[in-house]
Formats: sequence, C-alpha cells, structure tokens
Amino acid sequence: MNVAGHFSYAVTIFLMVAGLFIVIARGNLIKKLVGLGIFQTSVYMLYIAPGKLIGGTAPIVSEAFRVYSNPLPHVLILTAIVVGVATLALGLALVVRIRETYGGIEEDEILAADRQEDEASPS
Amino acid sequence: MTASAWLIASLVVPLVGAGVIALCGRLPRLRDAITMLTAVLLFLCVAALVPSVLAGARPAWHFVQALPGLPVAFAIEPLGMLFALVASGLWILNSLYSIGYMKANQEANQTRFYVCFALALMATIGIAYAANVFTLFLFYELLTLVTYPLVTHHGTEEARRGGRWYLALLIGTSTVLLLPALIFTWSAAGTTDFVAGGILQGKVTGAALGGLLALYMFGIGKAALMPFHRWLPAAMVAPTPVSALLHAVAVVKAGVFTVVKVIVYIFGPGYLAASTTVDWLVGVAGFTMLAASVAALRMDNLKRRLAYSTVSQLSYVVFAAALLVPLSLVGAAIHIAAHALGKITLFFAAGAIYTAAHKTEVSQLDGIGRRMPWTMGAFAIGSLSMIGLPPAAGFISKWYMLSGAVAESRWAIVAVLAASTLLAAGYLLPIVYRAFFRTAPAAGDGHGHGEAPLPMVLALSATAAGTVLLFFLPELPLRLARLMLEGG
Amino acid sequence: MKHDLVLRVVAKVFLPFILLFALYVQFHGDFGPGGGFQAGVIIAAAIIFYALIYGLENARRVVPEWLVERMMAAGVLVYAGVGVAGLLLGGNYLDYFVLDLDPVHGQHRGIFWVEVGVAITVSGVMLKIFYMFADRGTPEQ
Amino acid sequence: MAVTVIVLARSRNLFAVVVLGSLYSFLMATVLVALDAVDVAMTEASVGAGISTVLLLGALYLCKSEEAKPLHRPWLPLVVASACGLVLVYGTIGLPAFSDPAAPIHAHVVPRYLNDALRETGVPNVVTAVLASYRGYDTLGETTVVFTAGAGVIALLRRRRDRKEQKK
Amino acid sequence: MTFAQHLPALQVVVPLVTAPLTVLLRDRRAAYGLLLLAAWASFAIAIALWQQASAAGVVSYAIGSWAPPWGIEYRVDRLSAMVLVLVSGMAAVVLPATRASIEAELPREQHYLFYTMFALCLAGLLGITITGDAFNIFVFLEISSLSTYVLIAMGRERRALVAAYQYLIMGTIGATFIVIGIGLLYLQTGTLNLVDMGHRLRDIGGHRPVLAALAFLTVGLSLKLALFPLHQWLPNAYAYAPSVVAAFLAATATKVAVYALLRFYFSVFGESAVFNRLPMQEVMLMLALGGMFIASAVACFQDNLKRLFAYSSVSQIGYIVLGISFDSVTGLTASIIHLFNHAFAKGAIFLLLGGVAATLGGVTLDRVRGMGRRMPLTAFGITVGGLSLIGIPGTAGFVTKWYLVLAALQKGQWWLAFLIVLSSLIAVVYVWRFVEAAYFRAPAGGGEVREAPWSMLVPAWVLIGAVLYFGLDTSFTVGQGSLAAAALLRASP
Repeated sequence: MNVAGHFSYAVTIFLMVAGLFIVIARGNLIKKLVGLGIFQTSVYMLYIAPGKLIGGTAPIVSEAFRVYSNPLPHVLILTAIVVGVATLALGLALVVRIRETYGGIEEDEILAADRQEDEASPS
Repeated sequence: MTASAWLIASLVVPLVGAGVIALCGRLPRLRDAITMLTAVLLFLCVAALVPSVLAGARPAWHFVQALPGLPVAFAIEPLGMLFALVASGLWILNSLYSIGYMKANQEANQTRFYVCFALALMATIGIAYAANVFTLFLFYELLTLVTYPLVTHHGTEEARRGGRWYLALLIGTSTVLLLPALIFTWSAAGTTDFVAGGILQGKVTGAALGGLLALYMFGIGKAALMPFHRWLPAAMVAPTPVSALLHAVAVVKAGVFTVVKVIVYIFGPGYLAASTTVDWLVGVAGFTMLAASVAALRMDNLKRRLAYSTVSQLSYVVFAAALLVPLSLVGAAIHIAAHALGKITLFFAAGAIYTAAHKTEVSQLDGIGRRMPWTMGAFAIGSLSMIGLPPAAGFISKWYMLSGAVAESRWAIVAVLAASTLLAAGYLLPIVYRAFFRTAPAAGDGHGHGEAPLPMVLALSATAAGTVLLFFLPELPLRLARLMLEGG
Repeated sequence: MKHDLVLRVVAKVFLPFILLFALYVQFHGDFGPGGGFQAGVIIAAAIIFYALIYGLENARRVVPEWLVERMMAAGVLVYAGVGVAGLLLGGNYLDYFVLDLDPVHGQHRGIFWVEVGVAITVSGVMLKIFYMFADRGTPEQ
Repeated sequence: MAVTVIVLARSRNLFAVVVLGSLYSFLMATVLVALDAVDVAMTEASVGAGISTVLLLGALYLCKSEEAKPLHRPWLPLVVASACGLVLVYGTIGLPAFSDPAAPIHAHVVPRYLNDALRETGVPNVVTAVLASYRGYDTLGETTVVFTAGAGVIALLRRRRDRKEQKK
Repeated sequence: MTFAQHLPALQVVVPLVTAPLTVLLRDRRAAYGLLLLAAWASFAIAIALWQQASAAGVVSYAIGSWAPPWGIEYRVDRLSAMVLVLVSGMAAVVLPATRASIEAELPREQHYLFYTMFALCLAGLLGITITGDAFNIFVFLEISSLSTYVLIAMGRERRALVAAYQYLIMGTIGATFIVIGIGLLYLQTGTLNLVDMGHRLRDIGGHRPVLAALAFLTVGLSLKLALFPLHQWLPNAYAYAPSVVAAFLAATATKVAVYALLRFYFSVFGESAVFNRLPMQEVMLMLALGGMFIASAVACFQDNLKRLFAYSSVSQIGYIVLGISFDSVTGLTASIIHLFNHAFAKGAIFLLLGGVAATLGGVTLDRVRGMGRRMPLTAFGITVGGLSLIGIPGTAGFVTKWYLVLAALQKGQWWLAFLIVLSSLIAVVYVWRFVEAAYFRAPAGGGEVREAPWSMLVPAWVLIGAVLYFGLDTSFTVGQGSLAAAALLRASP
C-alpha cells in the first residue's frame, strides 16, 4: 500500500487522537468541549477524503464536467456538523449552569465540592 | 366436588385466608377466628382427598405452562398426601397454640405473623402436591421467603442476624446447588415430572449421576444436612409457634420430603442403587445424626437443644431414604409424620414453659414438672417419640429403619442408629428428670406460676395424644407409604 | 461600542445585504453550494451582528423572543408537514413525487419547502441560544 | 492544522483556545473545499468558525477564561487515545487508497445519485438533492437535533422566576 | 396505499411532531395531554406493527418512496417489533406518573419543555429501533441522547448538571465512535443500508477494516449501553435525574443500545465474523462477568437507593451481554427476554423510588426505615421488583436466569452456570438491605406518612404485575424471544 494514498487517513487519525486526548486529559469543562469538537471533526476527514476523485469537481451536475466527487459523504457530514454544533451548544449551556451553581468549571474542583457535600451531610 | 377441585381448594383456601386476615388486621379477635377457620377448612380440603388417593387415584391440576415443557402442575401421590395431611392437621393445633402464645406474650405485628403463616402453609401444600421438581422448587423458594418475616419477627438486631443466616443458607443452597441440578435434570431428561421409578435412567450416568445427587442433597438446605444446618438453630430467634410448626413440621419436613421425593421419583431407588454409590450420603446423614445429637447435648438453651435434635432427626429420614431399600423408605415416610408430632409437642412445651415461667434454659427447669404437669407430661411423651421408644410414634419409624438395615445386614448402620438413640435419650431424658425429680430452687424467681394459658395446654396435650395414637394405629401412614413404593 | 457611529452606519448598510445573501444561499442551494442550513445560520448571524451593535434590547424589539421560539418549532413542523402531505396525497412519508402532477416538479417543490423548514428552525435555534447566553450575561435584578 | 491542534492542546488560556478553535475550523473548511466538499466547507465555516466561536465566547464571557493546571498526569489519557488511533491505523491500512475510482463508495449507490439526480429531482446540486430528497429523512432528523438543542438550551438557561421569589 | 402500510413512518413521526407542537402550545397541561395521546398512539402502532411483522416476517418501508439502498428504509422484523413495543409501552405506562412527580420536582415554566424533551427522547429511541439505515441510526441516537442529557440535567440537585455533563461527554465520544465505525463500513461497502451492508460484507469477508469497524462500533455502543467498565456515567445519571426520567431511561435507553448492538452483530457483521475472527466471545464474557460481580458488589455498599439500583442495572446489563456472548439461540433468547424482564422490574422500582422521594423526601436507606408499615404498597412493590432482580422463581427475572444457566450447561460450562447463580446471590444482599430497612427497622422520623400518589402507584404496579405475570406465563416473552433469536441467527451470515 502506498503511503501517499493514505495520507488523508493519517491526518484523520492524528486529529482524532489529539481531540480524544484533550477530552480525557483536560480538566476544564470548556476545553473538554473544544476537544470534543476536534474529535468529531476528525470524522469529517474520514468520510470526505475518500470521496474525492482527483480531477473531479464538486458534485453540481452540469454539462461542463464528467467526473464528480462523491456527494453522499458530504450529505452525511453536513448532518454530522449540525449534530456537533448542537451538542456543543448543549454542553456549553450545561457548563454555564455548572459555573453558576458550583462557581467553577474545573472538573477537580467540582468533584471536590461534591465530596465535601457528602462529608458535610452523610447519606 | 371432584378430587382436583379439592386440590385447588386446598391451595386457594390458605391464600384467601391470608388475604382476609390481612384485611381484618384492625380487629384482632376476628383475625384470630379467621385463622382458625382457615386452618380447619384447609384440613377438611386435604382430608377430603385422602380416600381417593388411598383408592389409587392421583388427583392432578395443570395450572400454567411456565416455560415450554415446564408446567406449574400438581399431582397428589401418597407421600405428598401424607405430608399435606400432617402439615394441615398440625396447623389447626398450632393456630390454637399461637393465638394463646401471641396474646400472652403481647407480640407485635401479629397480623403480619398470621398472614405469613397462612402463606407458609399454602407454600407447604404446594410443595406436597407438586407434580414436578420445577413446581416444587417454586413453592420451596416461596416458603423460604414467606417464613423469613416470621424468623425476623421481633426485628431486633439478633433477629435480623438470625434471619440473614436463614436466608443466606436456604436461598444460597437452593440457588447455587438446587437450581443448577434442576436445570441439568431438565436439559438431560427433557422433563422434571415425578415419575415412579425415576426419569434419569440412561439419561444421566456415572460420575454425572453422583454429582447430580450431591447437588440435590446439599441443595435442599431445608433438610439441614451438615454442613448446611446452621440456619435451623439460627431460626430459633423466632417466636415459639414458628419454631414449632415451621421448624418442626413445615419447612424442615419440606426439606426431607423433597429428598425422599427426589430419590424415589427422580432418581429411582433401583436405578440409583444399580448405577452409583450413595454410601457417602449414608455417611453424611449418619454423621449429621450423631454430630447434631452431640451438639444438642451441649446446648443449655432449650429451644436450641430441640433445634439440634431436629437436625439429627431429619438426618434419620435422609439416612433411611439413602439406604434405598423398601422397608427403610417406608420408615422414612413414617418418620416424617412421627417426628412432626413428637417435635411439635416438644416445642409447644418449650413455648408453654417460656410463657408461663419465662424460662428458656434447661438448667432452670428443676422441678417445673410439678407446676406444669400437663406440659411436662406431654414433653415426656414427645421425648420418648424422639428416642424411639414405645408407646410413641417414633418407635414405628425407627423399627422400619432398623429392620431395613438388618434385612440388608448392614450392621454399621444398625450401630449408628443405636448410638443416636442413646444420644437422643441423653439429651432429652435429663430434662424430664429435672422437671419431675429435682426440687425447684427455693427462691425461684418464677414461683407462683401454674400452667400456660388454656389454648396452649390444649394444643400440646392434643399433639402428645396424637403421638401416642399414631403408635397404636399407624395404619393410614403405613398404607400411604406402601402405596408410594408400589409406584405412585 | 454601541455608540460608535461608523459601526452603526456600516451595519445599517450591511444588514440588508447579509440578509439578501442569506436568501440567495437559501434558494440558490439547488444550483450552487448552500441550502437551508447555511442560510439559517447566516440569518441568525445577521441578527446577532445587529444585536451586538445596537444592543440586545433593540434586537429583541426587531425579533422578539416569542417569535424566535415559535420559529424553532415551526421549522420542524414545516418539514414534517411536507412529509405528512406526501402521506395524505397517497405517497409514502416524505414522498415528494406526489406533491405535484409532474413528479419532478413535485420533487422540486418538496425540496424547496423542506429547505425553508430547515432555515426557519436553524435561524430560530441559533438566535434563541444567543439570546439565552446573552441573558445569563446581564446581571440579574 | 496539526500545529493548530497541538498548540490548542497545550495552551491554557481559554480565549486563545477558542480563537485557535475557530482558526482550526477555517483551515478545515479550506481543506474541505480542496476536497470538492463545497457545501460542507460552507457549513463548517459558518458553524465551526462562526456560531461555535460565538457560543464559546459567550460561555467564556460567563465563566473565567483561565484553565487551571490539570492535577492528574495525562499519561493514561494519552495511552487510551493512542490506542484508539492505533486501532484506526490498523483499520485504515486495508482501505482503498486516496481517490481510487474503483473504491466501493464510488462504485455502489452513488452512481445513481450522480447520473439520475437531475432527472429525478430536477436539482443539479446533487448534494442538495440527496440531502433533501433521497436522504431527506436524515435531514428531518438533523433539523430535529437542532431543535432539540434549542429547546434544551431554553430548558437549561431560562431564568427561574419562581425560585428567585422563594429566595426573597 | 392503505393506512396500515404507513404505520412504520407514523411510529416515529407521531412523537416527533408532538415535540414542536408542545413548544408551540407552551401550555403544560395541553403539552401533557398531547404527549400522553402520542405515547399511547405509538404504543398502539407498535403493537399493530408487531402483528404485521410476526405475520409477514419483515415489514419494509421506503421513506420518500426511494427504494433502498438509495433511500432510507424502515425495516421491522420480529426483534425490532418487540423492542418497539417495549419502548413505546414503557413510555405509555410511565407517562401517567410523570405529571405528579414533575410538578413536584420542576419549576413550573419548565414543564412543557420537559414533555418536549420526553417526546424527542421517545422519538429518537423508536427511530433507532425501527430504521434500517446505518447513518439514520446515528441521527436518531443523537436526538435521543441530546434530549436525555437535558432530561437528566433537569434533576433537582445541582449534581444532576455534572451527571448530565459527564454523560454528554461520554455519550458523544460513544456516538463519534459509532460514526467512525459506520464510516469504515461505508468506505468498504459504499452503502448505508444495513441489509445491503450485510450482503456486501459477506463478499468482502473479515479483513482488517471490518474488524476495526467492529471494534469501534462495539466500544461506542458499549458506552451507550453502559457495559462494564464503560458504565461510569450511568449511576449518577440515574441517581440525580428526575425519578420518572430514571424509570424511563432505565427501562428503555440501554435496552435500545443493546438492540443496536444485536442488529450490527448479527445482521451486518454476521456472528461468524463477530465471534470467529475476534475473541469477542471471551471478551464479552469477561466484561459481562465483571459487570455482574463488581457492579453488584458496589451496589451492596450504596446507601442511596437510586444509586444502589443504578449499579444493579449495570450488573443486569452484564446478564444481557452474557447471553449474547453465548452466541447460541438459548443465550440470545435469554438476552432478549431480559430486555423485557429487567425493563419491567427496574421501571417499577424507579417509579416507586420516585414516590418514596416525594413522600419521605429522600431515598437513602435510613430514610426508608419502617416504610413497609407506612407505605405498604410502595415497599412491597420495590421488594417484588428486587426479587425479580435476584431471580426468585415466580418472578420474570427467574426466567432469564433459567435460560442463562441452560445456555451455559448446553455449552457444558458448569463453572459458568455456578458463577451466574452466585452473582444472583449478591443481588440478594443489596435487595435485602432495602427489605431489612423497610420492614424490620423502626421508622427514623416520626410524622404521618401517606402512600405515594396513586398516579405513580398504579403505573408502577402495572409493571410489577407484568413482572409476576411473565414470571409464570412466559408464552409471550419466551415464545417471541426465541423466535426472534432464531431469526437473528438464521439471518446472520
């Protein structure tokens, strides 16, 4: 197998790893969400890149062109993007509420706060 | 009414009774009356079935198809008839007794008590009538669950601990050992019906058969084979009527009853004897008999001593059944009835002593026989039955066991029986002796007390009388037992 | 920056064009890139832009909350409605062929309305979210 | 793009993170254009670089914009993430190479879209055709997702009038 | 075209359309009524579909009249029909209880939004179950997930927010994994239609990308169905969500994820690919056992009953996965039956716990002391549900246990059979912690305590009734379940 032919996959994988890493490793709730976004974006590449045909054009049919890139992934990814932003919005809303009730957006702080609550009032 | 109608009735009556009892919790007198009524009705329903069973009929009822090929169904065979008869009959006396007991001791949660009792009886009848191991298992677990509240009745820490032991051992054994055995039986034989001569011929062989037998024998924790006997002493935290009926009659008898049923109708004595060795079972049973008796000797608490005596007496049944010869099997069947009568008498007496004199330890009983002649008289008769001396029912069953062993000329077994007899005498007679021939401590805390309340005395006298009666006319149980062997 | 004259003027000039562009994206989506979703986003962006410059209150006056919330729901209903229409006209769900005597026109019509639905919902939701966050920002009293 | 991500992962100032995020989206959009995915690119630009950024900034405006130093060591996450990466590497090795016309995705299903979409739907932009018609149901779902998010945000962020009264 | 033919579409569209309508109405009573109507309607539809499916085997519906694989296909076979009945049925039963508890737990102006979210969640779950298109699964998965996050976040305590956030993160990761898996499959088959995919995969055989896709889908779905050790989100989510939400989710959400797993395994990859090319069987077996034992053990140490039963859910999911790992008709039957049995028991338990929380102000063990006397119906209901979790004969749980052990014995794995029954003993421990507290301890606080409101008791007892009924008469669950299992195995390449 040729390396060049799989360059797009390499990019995908790198983005994915990075995104996932940010999500898991970072304690900051907002940053987690950004990482999540990147993680999801990595999927776009996975879908779109293979759809490209060198010499092809955007899949808008006209007499001028013969070869088109694959439109189906585009459709799917449009949906995926929308889902992504929807998730982001919800997540941020949650973060805001958490920030209001806990006064912080660091995972550790929050867990600590909960633990204190437990110790303060057993059960 | 047809036979099967009576069958259904004897399952429904206690259920309905429980419901009604629950409803009139506010009116104690009515509630107690209904308990008695239910008990009597149940006994009538069961008794009504006897003639047809003696005539060789096998009333049956197919309730529901639980799993494909596994119906919840009932079919009465002689042994079950005997067991149901004993349990339901004794329930009447026991209700009489417990009414007196619960009143005299101002127990709490009496409604829950009577409801669970009725349900327990229903479960017992279900076990007695079960047409296949699956149904039997269903009611077996039900029995455990409904008796748990009775064991934990007082709700004290001690009671809860006792309850935990009770559950842990009974649910534990039945789930971990009995259930796999049941499922294996089903997957091997394609059925779990009780069939005369067994259903496993050729289906299960060799080591598998031995293993299966072990699963069953130890899985039936209610039979209290060592090492799974701890629940029985633990259950003694319950009020005495509970100990009396459940741990002398219903629950433990359900255990040994199941043992006998499984050996006779699932394995089939012939096949078992032919294909694998059951000596280990005889050994375990014999060991339990002796060890429990020794333990009983060392118990000062009266109820605990009786509990250990129960453990050892139960092993008589397993022991006899494991001999796999007709005579001993008859002995096993009879012993279910005999021990039931005797042991319930003993527990009634213990409860009466507790109620009247608030004494629980053997060492406190000096001279109590003079104050409570009826009670202790009954106690003496019960003891005779336990030991196996005439004129008490215990003699008959032991006679059959012995003659079975002799016929097989297995002297070791004769020896074991003899030894356990001596031990039984050892842990029971001293009590009688103390009661009658020792003088009460001068400054006895409980002086001035007389007999226990009338209902209790009536009940225990009745059971004592029954013990003697069974000795003089053991026809009915004998016929039933023989019918069982002729291939019910 | 509310009082920056330049910005205000620029905004005044620009807003119509942005909205126009949005409409273009919306309806030219059949022939070029674009469609309901992008259009919806652009519309929302325009309003947000307006809100940033003229302040939330004015924006609210132009596009009141209740309208926004209605839009969110309306869009989905329009979309789903097209599908139901397909049912009623004897096709399968979301069957556009039956929307017109000539199936191709039917398709065209169906797609058109569907895109409208998307645009409405998207712009509505985006605006609503923006309003919500902005709300939280202003201290309570 | 990779650089952006790395910097993003390292940086601790959330404002920078957000800006980088939108920059990243723009890069992504250009790449998408290069891959002929104009519609996607347009959306990514407007959403990733536009809306998301606005939202994030809005959220930042409400929260504090500095990230504390993570307490736990990030090795475990790194391992987990790389493990997934490796599985994907393993998986993608067997996949058809970039722009291979014989790949199944070009051979199956799609040809009908490309050849007949215009005739069947009268819409030259195949993406739109597939989006709104062939797979119109997905888009309905997508719209519903957006709607869900909107309603959800309302449910989460609407001011609780009655609660405030209770406080007073 | 008759009305009956459009049922597949209506199944999802009815609740889907309900959601925006509730927002338009903005009135909580109207919204509630509407939702109730929709739920019962979709329940009726599901039953009708089930009859169609069991008559015809498979009901296929081309949305937009675009024949699959070009368009999106709705596909109802025995299994999906059963799950549809389960999900819509649970919604129909749980909803009557929501009114009371929601008005107790939520600020007034949120009510109608709660119903909106509920409708969306229902629509999403139904959509996942009914669709025959891989990507469509993802879309509806997201609908249900997003609405679920919101529903959980609506819980009273502030921890609900954190729980929801954690679930959002893990859920989204899971969803993205699923998308990657689907993408890999798509890149090799060029189609998104599940059946088509299955056929083409058979030609390809199991080379690396297929296995990678398998791995990603498994992990993603395992996150969704809270398979040990990917279950961390579940306990908090169930514990802090509004009670009815917990009841509904516990009964449906994870079940639908299991369904999706079954669908991918047996209809797309084919069990040969799943169980022969990878040590899937061993892996799933180990994870299942881990869940059964560790989660149950953890449950034994919980003082908050909601958390306790949430952990028990994790272990019960272990049973389901265990059944799958047997890869035999009996095992699958056990899993499918348990989808139902566990749904009934857990749904009832969480509903009743909701009642407890409402009347006693908390669901910790020392709060429920002595409730057996003060709220007999509630306490007894929870007890029966618990017995079913243990698998006491006469309850539905026993049937599952029976089939699991049977499956183990058929494979000749005695040790496994014993492990199964042993794990059920752990269940005894944590259930009995409740029983002892409820019946054999003196009430902690004085004061007159009434039963839970009828609107919660009745639905819960309907479920308890189901638990008992299906414990004795299993002709529906076992009958249909074994048929569905056989169909799955037959269909799978």
